Amino acid sequence: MHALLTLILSFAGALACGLMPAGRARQIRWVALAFASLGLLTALHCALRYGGSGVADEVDWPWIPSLGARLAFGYDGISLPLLLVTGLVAVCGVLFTWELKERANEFYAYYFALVGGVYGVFLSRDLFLLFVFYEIAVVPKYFLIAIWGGTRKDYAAMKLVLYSFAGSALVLLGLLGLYFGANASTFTLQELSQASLSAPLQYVVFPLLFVGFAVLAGMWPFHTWAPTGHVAAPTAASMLLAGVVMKLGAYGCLRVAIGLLPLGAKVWAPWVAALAVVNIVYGALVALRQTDFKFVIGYSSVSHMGFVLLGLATLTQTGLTGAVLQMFSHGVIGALLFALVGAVIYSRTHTRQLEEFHLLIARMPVIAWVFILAGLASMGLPGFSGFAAELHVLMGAWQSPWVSAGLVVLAGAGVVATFGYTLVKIHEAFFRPRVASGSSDKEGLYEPMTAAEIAGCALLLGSSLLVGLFPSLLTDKMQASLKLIVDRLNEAR
Amino acid sequence: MDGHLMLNALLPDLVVVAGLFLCLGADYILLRGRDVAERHRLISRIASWTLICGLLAGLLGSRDPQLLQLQIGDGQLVITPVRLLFKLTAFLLALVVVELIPTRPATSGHVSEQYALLLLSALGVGFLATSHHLLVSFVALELLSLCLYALTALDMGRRAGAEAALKYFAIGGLSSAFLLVGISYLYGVTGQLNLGKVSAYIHTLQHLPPLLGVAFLFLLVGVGFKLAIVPFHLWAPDVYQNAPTAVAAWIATGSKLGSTVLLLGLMLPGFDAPNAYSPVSRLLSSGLAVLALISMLVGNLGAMRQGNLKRLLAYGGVASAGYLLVGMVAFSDASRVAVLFYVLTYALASMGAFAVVALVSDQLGRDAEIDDFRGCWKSMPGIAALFLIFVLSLASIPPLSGFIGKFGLFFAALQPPPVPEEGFGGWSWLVAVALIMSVVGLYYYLKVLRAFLVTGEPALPPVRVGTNAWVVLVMLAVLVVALGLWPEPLLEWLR
Amino acid sequence: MHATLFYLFAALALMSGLLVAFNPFSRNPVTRAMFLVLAMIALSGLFVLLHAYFLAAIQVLVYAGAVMVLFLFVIMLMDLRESERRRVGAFAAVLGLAAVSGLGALLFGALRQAPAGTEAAVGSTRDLGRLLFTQHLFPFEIVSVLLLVAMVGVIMLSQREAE
Amino acid sequence: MIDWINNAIAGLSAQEQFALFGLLKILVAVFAIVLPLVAYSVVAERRISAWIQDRVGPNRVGIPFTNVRVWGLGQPLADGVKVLLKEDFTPAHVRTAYFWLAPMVAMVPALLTLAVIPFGSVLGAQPMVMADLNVGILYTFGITSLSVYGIVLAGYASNSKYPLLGGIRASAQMISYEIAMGLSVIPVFLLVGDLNLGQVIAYQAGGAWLVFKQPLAFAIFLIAAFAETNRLPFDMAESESELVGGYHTEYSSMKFALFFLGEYAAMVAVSAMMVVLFFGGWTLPVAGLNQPATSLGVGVLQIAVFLAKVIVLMAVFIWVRWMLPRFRYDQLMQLGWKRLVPLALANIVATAAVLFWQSTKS
Repeated sequence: MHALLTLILSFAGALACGLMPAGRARQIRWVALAFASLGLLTALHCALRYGGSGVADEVDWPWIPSLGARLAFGYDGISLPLLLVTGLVAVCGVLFTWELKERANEFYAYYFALVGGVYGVFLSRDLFLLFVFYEIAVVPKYFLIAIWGGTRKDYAAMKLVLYSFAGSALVLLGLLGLYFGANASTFTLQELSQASLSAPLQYVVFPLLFVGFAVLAGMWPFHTWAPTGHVAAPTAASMLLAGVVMKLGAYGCLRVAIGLLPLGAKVWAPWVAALAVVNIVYGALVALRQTDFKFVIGYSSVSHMGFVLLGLATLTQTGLTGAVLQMFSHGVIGALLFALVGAVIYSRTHTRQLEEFHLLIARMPVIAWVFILAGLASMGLPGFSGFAAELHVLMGAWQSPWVSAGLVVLAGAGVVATFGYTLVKIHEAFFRPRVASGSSDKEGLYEPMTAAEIAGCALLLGSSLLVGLFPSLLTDKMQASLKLIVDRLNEAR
Repeated sequence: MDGHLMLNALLPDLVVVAGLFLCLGADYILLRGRDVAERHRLISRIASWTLICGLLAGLLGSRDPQLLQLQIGDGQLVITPVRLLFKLTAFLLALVVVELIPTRPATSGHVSEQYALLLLSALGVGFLATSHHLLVSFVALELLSLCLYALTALDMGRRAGAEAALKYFAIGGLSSAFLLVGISYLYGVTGQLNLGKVSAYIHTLQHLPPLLGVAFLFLLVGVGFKLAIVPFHLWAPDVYQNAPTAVAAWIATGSKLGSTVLLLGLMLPGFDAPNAYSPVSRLLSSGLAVLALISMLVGNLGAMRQGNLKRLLAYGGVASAGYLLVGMVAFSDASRVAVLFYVLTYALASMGAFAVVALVSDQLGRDAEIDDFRGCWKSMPGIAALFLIFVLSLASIPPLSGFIGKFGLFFAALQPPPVPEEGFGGWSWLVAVALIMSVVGLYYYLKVLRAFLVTGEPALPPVRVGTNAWVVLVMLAVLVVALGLWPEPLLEWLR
Repeated sequence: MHATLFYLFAALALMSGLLVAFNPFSRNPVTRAMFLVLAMIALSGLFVLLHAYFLAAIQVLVYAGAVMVLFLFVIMLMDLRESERRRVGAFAAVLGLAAVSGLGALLFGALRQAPAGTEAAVGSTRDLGRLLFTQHLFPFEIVSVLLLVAMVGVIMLSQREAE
Repeated sequence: MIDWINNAIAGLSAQEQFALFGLLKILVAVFAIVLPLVAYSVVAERRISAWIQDRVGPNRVGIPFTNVRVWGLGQPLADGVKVLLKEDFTPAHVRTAYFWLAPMVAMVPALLTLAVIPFGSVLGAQPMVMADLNVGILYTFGITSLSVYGIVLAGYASNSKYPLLGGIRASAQMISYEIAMGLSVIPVFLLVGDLNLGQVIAYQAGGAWLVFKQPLAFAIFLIAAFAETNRLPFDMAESESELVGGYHTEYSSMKFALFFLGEYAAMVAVSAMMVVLFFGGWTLPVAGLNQPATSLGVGVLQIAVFLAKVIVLMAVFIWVRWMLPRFRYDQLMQLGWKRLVPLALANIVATAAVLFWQSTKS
């Protein structure tokens, strides 16, 4: 199956769901599930077929010659894990919003528009096209949050969109700089990567592109949209946000900023590393102080994205491998955590305030254990994907000449902090009697997980385990593609 | 002057003239004393068929290569593919406006006059688009403006409408005077009325006479008023708000198309410069850059504070004029194409947005605040979806045509100048400001969309939208989307 | 003689023009209109000095004789009282003065450096007509359409509640 | 004596000659011809009206300080003395500046119009026209169009209701009929091919008078002329029975006289124009009077012919005034806009078509 199918399926899904009558929520969700699963299957098929090097399923049609834009699609080892995680999260997002009734047709229209945009970014081999998809992914988020969201949804939605858009404005400026600097009249990655870019240009353009993309990756100090956005978003949207949209930024940083501007990357890498470590530590510490369960997960996302950024800043093969792996890993785990907190637990307790939870371990044992597993995965317990990823990142950072040892130590401290807040919050949520009074929450057992929830959890947790146990499944595929980038980095003077 | 050829070339316009007499005649003779709604029905039918016939005549003419490369009377009537396209687009937009004119007027018993003035102003835009001659351009601009003044005051029952019309008229008259003085100075310096010859003459000058600078200053002021460029924009919000919405739509689109062509013509000495840094183009581009900067700032920041949808769109229009100038400052072929493309796509999307506002708020009987549109997703899902497309295009979100248009502008502005030592990015600071302002733009456009698509219970009962209106709305939406997905044919045509 | 007349008419035109806009002695709309008439007549004198007799006559006939009479007609019909002395904010005043004086200085400088005009050809009515109907036929026809706009517009705006 | 004058004239430069004769023509035309004409047309009016109404009219005033009555021809003098000696009363509520300005503005345009009227062929070497403009007719129209200011300003300055109504009526009426008047003469110039009034006369001298070639144009012009001079049946601005005295209600003494004289001067001017445009000017198709004069005597005779024609037309004006009732205001507007203007336009088109047809035939 051709990789473009993911894209086409998503937009077709958006159209199909959008045109269905609003009242038929049942039919709509099955249609949505069908489209999402087909997308996942396509992505899986691509993954199985991928030979391990080069660009697969490449197509290249002329589009707007006067702007140098082409319809160039294709995927390599870097996009592959991200395609997979997008497919996974898209399916699970549908599963975890199984009960959605209100304006279901519109919901899935926006949802699939977002998913399609994400697929598009990962598949684009042309920067203009990439940017187009990048922006396509911006707007649906607004509506997803503003219509179906929760806490301070207007504020959060607007903030998120404006941050994203401001980031993409920077990206656009950077792209134009790249285009005119390369003087090759093209936006295709292929040709731009062969163009010679002067060092001063790279020094200027790199921060534009990197910061522009990193806004979406939740880089400190531009991360503030992330917690509020994640918290306000409806479950499926926050899963997508945490699972894949943040990866869009990181992917852009890697693919465009680092991949095309090696000299710029080398100059700015120490700064990026510093910010990344701030992300890790700051995110973890703030998560520790949160009382709203969803905010905890939100800040943990910020912290985890710090590892991605740190991996990127290493500019070494190991570190970049770790970064991509972490993108996958956090995509899966972050989505699972948001799903559990936002949908599974919230739909039963109707609160997300930790002090109102009352001995949940006894009252929803299965869910609690699933969450504990997910939490362990999140803090990087060996056997889960997070472990492999963070290990790679830290190893890469240690080897990297651009990341100082002190920062690596700090990042290590951040790992400890992650352990800390995860355990503390698990305790607060599940093993602690109610602290705040006044909650009218009933005593006794909650309903068990529904089939859809079980399927979703199984999918996400399973894939995390699978990659955790056999990281080479993914790492092997990405080595060749990453090596290209690393080689360019090493060659660039 | 070859009369026969000229008649052939003017066939679309003659069709429209005939049609407008038909409108007036039918109303005055056949329909005397009939019910207003019935008159509206028939006259609007005549008007739209007139425009369709005009469009067809234009399309037929475009098959004749002789008519597609025509220059009559020292640039008085120049037909090129691009100019023809603009003229026909104007007719098309007028066709949309015909469908938007409310058929149950609250106050005015005048029916055919509205359609006649609309047709006449469409003629004005058409002449403006096909003129390369200062005199004809001025007369055509007046033709257009006078119609707009009168149309603005259509709703005589409303004080605010009359006030806006008066304001528009006064400021517009002043701007015409500026334009005319500018034209006469330009003529005084160069002795030419043909814009191409004016430009050629300017390039033969060893040093620029100061009078030329004054002339361009006046011309910029004059056209600036028409395009609502800051600081000449003050009429726009009031007029957009208080004119009947259909008229506001026409002011925002048709007038803009024509004025842009005129501005491009006036800026020809910049475009014709042997290299982009001849003294005259330096003069012009720095002037344009300043205007672009303040237009973007005032337009976008002003729009943020508006509660009235039409005012917001007016400020958005001011901002878009700013973007337009950003694209123009580079004075390259790319920027010409970009400006033309942008203004076309802006006109389409803007017309769409206004059309929706017109159809929905028509029944409101007062100024529509943004909040009045809340819950449209529920009462009128189709309309709301179309509105989403139009507004996102205005906010330049890909893959809609507005994005390609704006990207083209920035692309043109950043193109490195031919003189290498000027360094990277001719106007990167301007583009940077424009990008920041685009973020602001998204903010207020989202605010509008929020009312339409996000919030609660409908404030308005569903509006019955006629088949014709649906057809034109969907046509606009398809154009907006298609030009975003596949802009190349149009770009090629504009080149 | 020629130059004297020119300066005479020019000064008259300018003075009357100024008095239309800022008359320190009277805020009476009729006075303003009358000074505008005077300005028109002075302009017509300038046209005569340029040998543009046709324009001169038309200037008087159309502007002084018709347009301004309509102005007066409207002023009298609507019984416009003397307009209130407008309050002009300091900011606006400074800005306006700066703009006007800047523009004035610019114009003055530019015009001083402009080359002297050549003696114009005698503008006979015959030549003018010929030009209008050959070389400028197209704008002329557009103007005829423009007049149609005026007619339709006036009908629409003046006749309220036609039914 | 004549030789001496000729020599003195020959000693002057062309410019000086122009100035001298220009001044002379103005003085003679205005003070020796127009003003007496105006003065006696007043008498004529009174006498004719009396005759029409079967009265006697003013017939007593003769040569002052004598008992000689010359059919009342001393009347204008007595009237003049009367208005000069009357108290010049300026009501308290008027706008003084305009109150003074209006009578002058009323009088002057009528006199100015005469500048381009060729009232004779030549006397000696001097053409009998003060300013031989090539846009003569436009000049007259331009000046005529200014005459409305006198009435409008009078109405405004009086600051009371009847004058105001008169002023408003006058402005609308005069503008409306100016259009009909202007349109009506276009066929004349289509035929003549020139705007110069001398050429118009020359054209008529070569063929029939234009009143026969363009009767419709003449009819429209005549009707419009009544309206332009505010004469019955179109004296809306004055209409004693409705508006007391219209625009001059508040005026007295010499200022009133100026309006009065202005009206008659306008009549003279418009009659003169009609004579030039439609009645061959100073020509008569008999006794060689069609050609420019070769001797002083013929020259003077031609001037007399011109004056005679003017006087006849003046008589028509006076006659009509006492024969027809006043139009209602809306009828006036109807007639102007819906009858005369379309007729005049049709006349233009028809004339142009005929001329075109003739040009293609030859």
